[in-house]
Amino acid sequence: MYKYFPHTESDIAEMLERIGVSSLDDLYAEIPESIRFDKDYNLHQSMSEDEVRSYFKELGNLNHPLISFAGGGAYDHYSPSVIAQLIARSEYLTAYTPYQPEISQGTLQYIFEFQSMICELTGMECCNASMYDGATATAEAMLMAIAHAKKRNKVIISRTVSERVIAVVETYARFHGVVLDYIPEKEGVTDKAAMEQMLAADDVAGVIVSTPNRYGIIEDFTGFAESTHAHKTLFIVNADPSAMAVLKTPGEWGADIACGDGQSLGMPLNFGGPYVGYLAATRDLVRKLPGRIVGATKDVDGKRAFVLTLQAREQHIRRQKANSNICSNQSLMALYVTIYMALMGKRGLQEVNEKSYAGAHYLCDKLLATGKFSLCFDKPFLKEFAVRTTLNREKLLKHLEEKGFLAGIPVEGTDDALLFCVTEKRTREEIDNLVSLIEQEG
Amino acid sequence: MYKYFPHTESDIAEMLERIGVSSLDDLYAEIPESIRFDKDYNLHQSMSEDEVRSYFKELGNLNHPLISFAGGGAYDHYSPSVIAQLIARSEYLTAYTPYQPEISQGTLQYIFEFQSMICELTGMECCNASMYDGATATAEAMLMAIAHAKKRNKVIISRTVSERVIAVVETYARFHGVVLDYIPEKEGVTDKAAMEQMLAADDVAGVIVSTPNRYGIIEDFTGFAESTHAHKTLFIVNADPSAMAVLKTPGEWGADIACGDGQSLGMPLNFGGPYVGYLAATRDLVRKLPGRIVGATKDVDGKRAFVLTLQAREQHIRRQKANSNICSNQSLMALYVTIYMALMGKRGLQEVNEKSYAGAHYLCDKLLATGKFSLCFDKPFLKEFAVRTTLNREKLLKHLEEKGFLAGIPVEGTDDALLFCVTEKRTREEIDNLVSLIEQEG
Amino acid sequence: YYNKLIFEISKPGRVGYSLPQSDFGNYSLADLPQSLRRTAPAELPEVSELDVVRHYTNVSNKNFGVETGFYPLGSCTMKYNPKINEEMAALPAFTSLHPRQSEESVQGALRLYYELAHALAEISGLAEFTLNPFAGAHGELTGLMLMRQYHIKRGDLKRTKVIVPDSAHGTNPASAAVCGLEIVEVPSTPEGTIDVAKLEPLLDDTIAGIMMTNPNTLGIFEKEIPQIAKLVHGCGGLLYYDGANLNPLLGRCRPGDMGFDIMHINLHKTFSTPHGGGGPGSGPVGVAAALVDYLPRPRVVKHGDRYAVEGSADSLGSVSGFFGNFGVMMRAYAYILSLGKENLKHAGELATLNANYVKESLKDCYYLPIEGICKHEFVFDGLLDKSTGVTTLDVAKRLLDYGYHAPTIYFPLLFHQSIMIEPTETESKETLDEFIEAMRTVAREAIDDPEMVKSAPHVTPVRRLDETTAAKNPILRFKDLNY
Amino acid sequence: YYNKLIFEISKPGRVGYSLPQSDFGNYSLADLPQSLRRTAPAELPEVSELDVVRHYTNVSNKNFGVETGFYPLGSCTMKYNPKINEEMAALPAFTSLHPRQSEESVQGALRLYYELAHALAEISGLAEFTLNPFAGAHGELTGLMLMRQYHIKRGDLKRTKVIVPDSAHGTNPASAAVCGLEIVEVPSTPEGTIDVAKLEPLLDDTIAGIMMTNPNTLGIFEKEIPQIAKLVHGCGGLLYYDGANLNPLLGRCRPGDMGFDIMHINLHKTFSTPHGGGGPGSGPVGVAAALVDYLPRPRVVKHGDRYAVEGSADSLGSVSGFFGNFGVMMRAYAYILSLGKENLKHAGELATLNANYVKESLKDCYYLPIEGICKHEFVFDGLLDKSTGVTTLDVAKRLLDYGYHAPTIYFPLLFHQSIMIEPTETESKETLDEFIEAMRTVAREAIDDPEMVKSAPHVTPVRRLDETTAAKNPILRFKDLNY
Repeated sequence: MYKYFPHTESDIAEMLERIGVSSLDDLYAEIPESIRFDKDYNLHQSMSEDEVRSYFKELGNLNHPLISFAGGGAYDHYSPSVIAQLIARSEYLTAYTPYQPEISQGTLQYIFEFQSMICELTGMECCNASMYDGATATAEAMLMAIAHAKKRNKVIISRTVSERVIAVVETYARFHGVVLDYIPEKEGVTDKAAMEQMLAADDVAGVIVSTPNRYGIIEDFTGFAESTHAHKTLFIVNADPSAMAVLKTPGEWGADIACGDGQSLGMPLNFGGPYVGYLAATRDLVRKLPGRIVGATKDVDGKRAFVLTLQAREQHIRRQKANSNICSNQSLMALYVTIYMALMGKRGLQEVNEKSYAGAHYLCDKLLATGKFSLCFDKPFLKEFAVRTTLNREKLLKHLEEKGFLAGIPVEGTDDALLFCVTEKRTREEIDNLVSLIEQEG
Repeated sequence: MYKYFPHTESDIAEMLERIGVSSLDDLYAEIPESIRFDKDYNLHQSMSEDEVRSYFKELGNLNHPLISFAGGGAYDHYSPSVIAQLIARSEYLTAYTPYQPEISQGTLQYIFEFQSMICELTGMECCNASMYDGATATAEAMLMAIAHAKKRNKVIISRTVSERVIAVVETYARFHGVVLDYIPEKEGVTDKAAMEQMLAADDVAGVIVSTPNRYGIIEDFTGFAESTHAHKTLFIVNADPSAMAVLKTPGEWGADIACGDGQSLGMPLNFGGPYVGYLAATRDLVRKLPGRIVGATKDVDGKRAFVLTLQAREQHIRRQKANSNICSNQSLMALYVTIYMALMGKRGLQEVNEKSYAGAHYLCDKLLATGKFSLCFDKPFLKEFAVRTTLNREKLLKHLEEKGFLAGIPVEGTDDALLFCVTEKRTREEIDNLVSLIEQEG
Repeated sequence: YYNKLIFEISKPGRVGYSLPQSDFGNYSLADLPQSLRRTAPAELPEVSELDVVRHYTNVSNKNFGVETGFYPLGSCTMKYNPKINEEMAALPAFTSLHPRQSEESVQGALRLYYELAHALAEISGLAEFTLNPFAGAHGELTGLMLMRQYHIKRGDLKRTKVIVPDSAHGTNPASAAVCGLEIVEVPSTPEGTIDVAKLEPLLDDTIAGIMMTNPNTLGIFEKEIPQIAKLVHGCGGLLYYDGANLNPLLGRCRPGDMGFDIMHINLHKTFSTPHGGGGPGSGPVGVAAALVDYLPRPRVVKHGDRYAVEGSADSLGSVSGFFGNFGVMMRAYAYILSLGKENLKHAGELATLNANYVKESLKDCYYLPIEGICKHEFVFDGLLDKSTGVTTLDVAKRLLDYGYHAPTIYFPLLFHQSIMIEPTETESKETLDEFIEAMRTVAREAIDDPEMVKSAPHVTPVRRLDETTAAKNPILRFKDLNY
Repeated sequence: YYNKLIFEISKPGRVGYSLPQSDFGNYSLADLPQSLRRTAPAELPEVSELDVVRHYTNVSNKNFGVETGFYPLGSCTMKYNPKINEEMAALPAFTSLHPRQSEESVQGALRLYYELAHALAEISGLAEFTLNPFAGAHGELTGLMLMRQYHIKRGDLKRTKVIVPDSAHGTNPASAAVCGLEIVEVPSTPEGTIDVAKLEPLLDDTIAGIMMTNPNTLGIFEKEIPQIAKLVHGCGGLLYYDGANLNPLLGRCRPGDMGFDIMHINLHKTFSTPHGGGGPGSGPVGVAAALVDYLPRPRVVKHGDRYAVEGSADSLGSVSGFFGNFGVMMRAYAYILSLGKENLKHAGELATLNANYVKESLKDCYYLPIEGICKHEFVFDGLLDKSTGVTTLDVAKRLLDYGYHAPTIYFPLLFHQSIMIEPTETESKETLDEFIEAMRTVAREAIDDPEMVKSAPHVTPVRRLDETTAAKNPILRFKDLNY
């Protein structure tokens, strides 16, 4: 028998006997013959562990890991060694959703800590147990606004939100019957006047903006909360949680909902996933939050303990009346970022941003100094910035890739702009090497 | 403060106050000034985690992992993925020696299992908790023989034992005042007649042989036990534990002591260590075994439990009267091979040997077929065999290394012989590639 | 019993990280306008590395995982999560890839995605898969979007209803609602399967399709499926297969062959990736040939021997920021390669064997409402002896004392005291026998000492919780805890 | 409480491995002569992979590690074992190297060995190190061999005695004996340090040298060390430094500067590599310039920018099959690089701070036989109140109930009720305060309820064991267990 199946031949015989059938085939007797699959799958035969290793190594050799100067929703921040080793503990890794709280306090406690830390970073009052990613979290924020507004089915989103996020929000909007409109951008940021005009009809359930935005610009949302709230519209801010250690938070901007992707909290790039979305809100929206939420309580002996709470909101209770269908989320990744936030702590996350800021501005100045680049917009940025180049962008990217660099990502909708990102992991030597390779170009 | 030190400035101040001194320097006031070290170490300054990673990567890039056709005490067997992940559990990894059995049943139990499995493999009746490696285990077996004999201080060792093992045994013998003599080899195996002659004087405490021996030959020890025991001499067999799943065991050969290296039980090559030695014996020698031994017992509630036992033998009790100074051993590596033996089990370890045997004989025949190799000795072998080559050995090795192969190791004392090893990890494709590279050579 | 929060071991000045010295000169965050910066620092913990390691080690010990013990949680397929999968998923040649690198530089990752998608297609009897959805429910949503997109692209705009059996998982109706579909429930027969006679009248040109699991949530194979497929297709609807229960059919029966047009698979169930305390999962969605063009963006395709990222014009759009939970896919593919075609089949039949063995061994103590051969799971409706006052909840809690995770309880909703048991194929007969014995013991205890059972668990890290107060006055973050 | 042995979950026919199909034709082990093959298979367990994983997970839970809680085990330096060290030691670019590959192909590994050896030399104030010894005791043995080799090579053959203080670790005399040296004990003064007056008369031309720890096993710095060095060197002997207690001196005082000629270091103490339940450790040995040629083979040397493996003609020989516990060296080097010169110093002084803090906080409850500033550790001689009948063993066992590992007990042998406490620098003041509180509670319990303390532990996985029967009738393998 195979190593994952503990059944010996005598086990099978004894078990069949108790069941009262004479073969494993008998267990499938009720399946109509017309739909039985009686062939072998057209798949490879069983590989031993070493063969699996060889095969993955072969596939891995077809990839080219690059020194990353790219962001756009996936940031190459430092990942402390501790985290991967702790989340590999099988008590975390192989547990199910904590539906039996008496033997799931481990999961429940870290989710409570996750919620607490995300609230700290975003300045919000409550938060759920995690979402799939930043894009779907933003789509769920939109659905929250719709559910909250009851009679409105329009949401407006700034064009300066990442195109990856917009793409997902659009999909959800279309199938859910939400009218999605776009607030135009003006000099790289959300056009506030245009937004106010769109709000005037009093039919908008929510406004979605982001910071830093798709160009890396730190937007100034002064007055946004006042304008939206004046029209009973929810103000939703998609925010990079890492940057929130130093930037004005959604809470401080007066947001009703904050959402975004936790990948920037030290998670490996991992070709795009698993990452972790977060969704946080003001206290009065807590019953509109989708997904799991953990609350503190006591057991019958008076011991402090944690439990899934407000479950009346959820799909397994409300079924089609639930605001969301979310069930599995990204729990283990929530643990990942929780441990990251604990390790980096109050000071470390600030330092990450300080170093990223310094590196990004250093690179930016060096690029401008080559004479081959100009800033797309002269606006404040943190670790990401968009520049136009006089060089052939695609040729440049390909050339630098061959030298081992991922030199930013093309800004969608342009043929000469690149979005660069510098995290605290990039050394001066790496930046200088990149720039001198660029200087040698064309 | 640094991440490994939890002391805040206020902590330090409060602690100094309780101690009644005013500075950390005061804690060193008694050290004479003449021997104080008041400079900085001439070492690198603190590296962050990512810098440590980069540095190790840089060092790693200076190594060239090769497809191994080498043995000689370090075998490239299959390492199941499960093991590394289980032994990383901090309850095992970061525990001390199980001196507090009430909270160390984990360590104690696996050592009991290790002892049991090694006894099974070697056919011996008792075994200790592990030794450093196979070479020091053999040296300790020699010391056991000396301690057992009381009035004899001579041990004889076959020239067919691995030169690496002999080198260590020689060192221990010289400093312990043991007279070490060599049984000559004859056609690749221990010269039994010569041994019997050496035993005749009744002054030999122990005889040391090995199987498979330094040429990979499976020696036939028929009559050895009878000869040694007739002279009240202990019969010591250094045996590859992996091979003992299929070969006649030290127990079956009538050995008093079995010893060897557990590396062949699926441990990574790891540039030579950590590996794990084992030392097993007949029941009547148990009180002569060095190092830790675990026994079964019960707690006050009658629960089965395990405990370090027969401690009266050990250095911390007997001090200079102990037979050995061993204290730390290779406990975690004993766990490694215990899990390996559990996973591979009765059938798997046989299969490992069957596949290794087939691969080794396939390679051997192909090498002979090139016309450039001849067997050093026409004797039965398992996974390792020695051949003479008409090619320039050093040039051949270097050339194959450049192609990614470790094509055996030179047999010491020859200028044309190579010891090849094939484990179950080597595929037919790898062997065929190796042979065709050799065919292209000179 | 360790019961501190990470915030409670924090102290100003401690650090748990090290970052490189930077040497970029005089750039300083302080140059950012004050109006764009947060006013007070986030009150994250300040702890040393050992503090963190010990804390999350001790916290982990309050959890129960598959490697701790038997996890017979119905409908969750808590099978063994092989270690080699974890080893493969940690390979730096994959984990260090940025999702926006050029296709050229990620050929290995794209090939893995492509090959896994095609292996799933072979296993399901469908034409093609997207691996982008993040979880089962997300797969359902994506699948229903595909269903709607299909009708929309054909101009068939009236089809806004989806039929769901009354025994369905809660996510089914919820997903339908999020997708803008109206739910029509079809009742079950006393045998627990869809009542075909009651289905027929529901079928008209407003029906987008039907969502089903097969075997259903009672573990019963819906053997009328060929007829159901004919009826639904006949009215112009599509059939959606909820793959949560795919495990027992491996090698025996394929959803595509049954007539399903769309399905999702939970990689974290059938394909052995760990549940992680509630994710990350992965919910690939497969479709019949007619729906391939509607699959979400990005799609991974193969041209000659090169892999590329595309998205068709008819695509329903994006449902994920990048390629989904790629790390989970790596694990699932390692599993499929490990088992190979021959062992995949064994997984299904042994899961079925285990479930039937437990069922037959306990039906004299627990009430089995639906007799006959089940597939991967089955449902008891509470204790056979209804006189004790001991509920399904009590039984579940008492099992915790015996070192087991509880079965799924109070689902499906068809019965009042549902106990849903799914042992999976990775459990041995000895483990099942011990569990059977524990279940029998609890049944006896329910008679002999009902109060003890009703106050269980007794030896777990915490005992029964006050869930009412938790919901009435929610305390959802550290800051809101009052002492 | 899980209490099965792996053999007890074995069943014929189960497997926990997978091996590739081989395709080498007709080669068969059966071709080996029957006389060379074992007659019956080894009765190893037959278990599935999940069986193994669950078993060793459950078994691990009966253990206590540094990541479980505070481990104030005197003379063992149970500091935090950083995770980055584990990550580095697992790098395939090192773990896949065969120890007999060409020098050319292992330059990175040799460089690491060389650089670590030189960092240790800098930290110790000695000329050069071998990293080959596998553990502390093995380092001692190697060091004493060096001592003897030195005298032998000078033709000074009478020197067969080594002086050891009465407070020394048991390994010191045992190592000396294995090395063929006779032990001469030198007594301690009432202050716990070597009695120099009593040392002098022992020194003659039969003395090979002296073995010392400094600070000694009482945690006291031997401040007469310059004079001792002068005396021993004066008589032609060498000074051996047992590095078990090096931790508190980091950055403050170097053995070489004190006059020591030879020393070993326990990488698994001062340099943070994990103890692994009793190994693998690593016991590098350093020597002054005059002894460099005697270092064991193989030696790693540097020529220009290439690293080579050599062994001098005067070498004492080999003490290991290959290069020692290389994987442990990788961890230790990662630690040294992480701390850097600045933090190494902090480690020492904070370890000293922690020890003195605990000592001063408890000396009103426990009897402190030697007052004054200690270094990394200190020794109590039992409870202050001797009237209760509660012994050091009882105190130790009671501490287990409070979630602590016990201190080292009944060592050093100078006192009857030794309790030896070494907190290490990685523990926080809060942890120490809680431990102090627990120690004080036990002292109170010894008065209030001595029977309870004497029957402790009460809440551990097992309680006190019958060690007498275990030793009288040793059961050392599964086969010998009778039921």
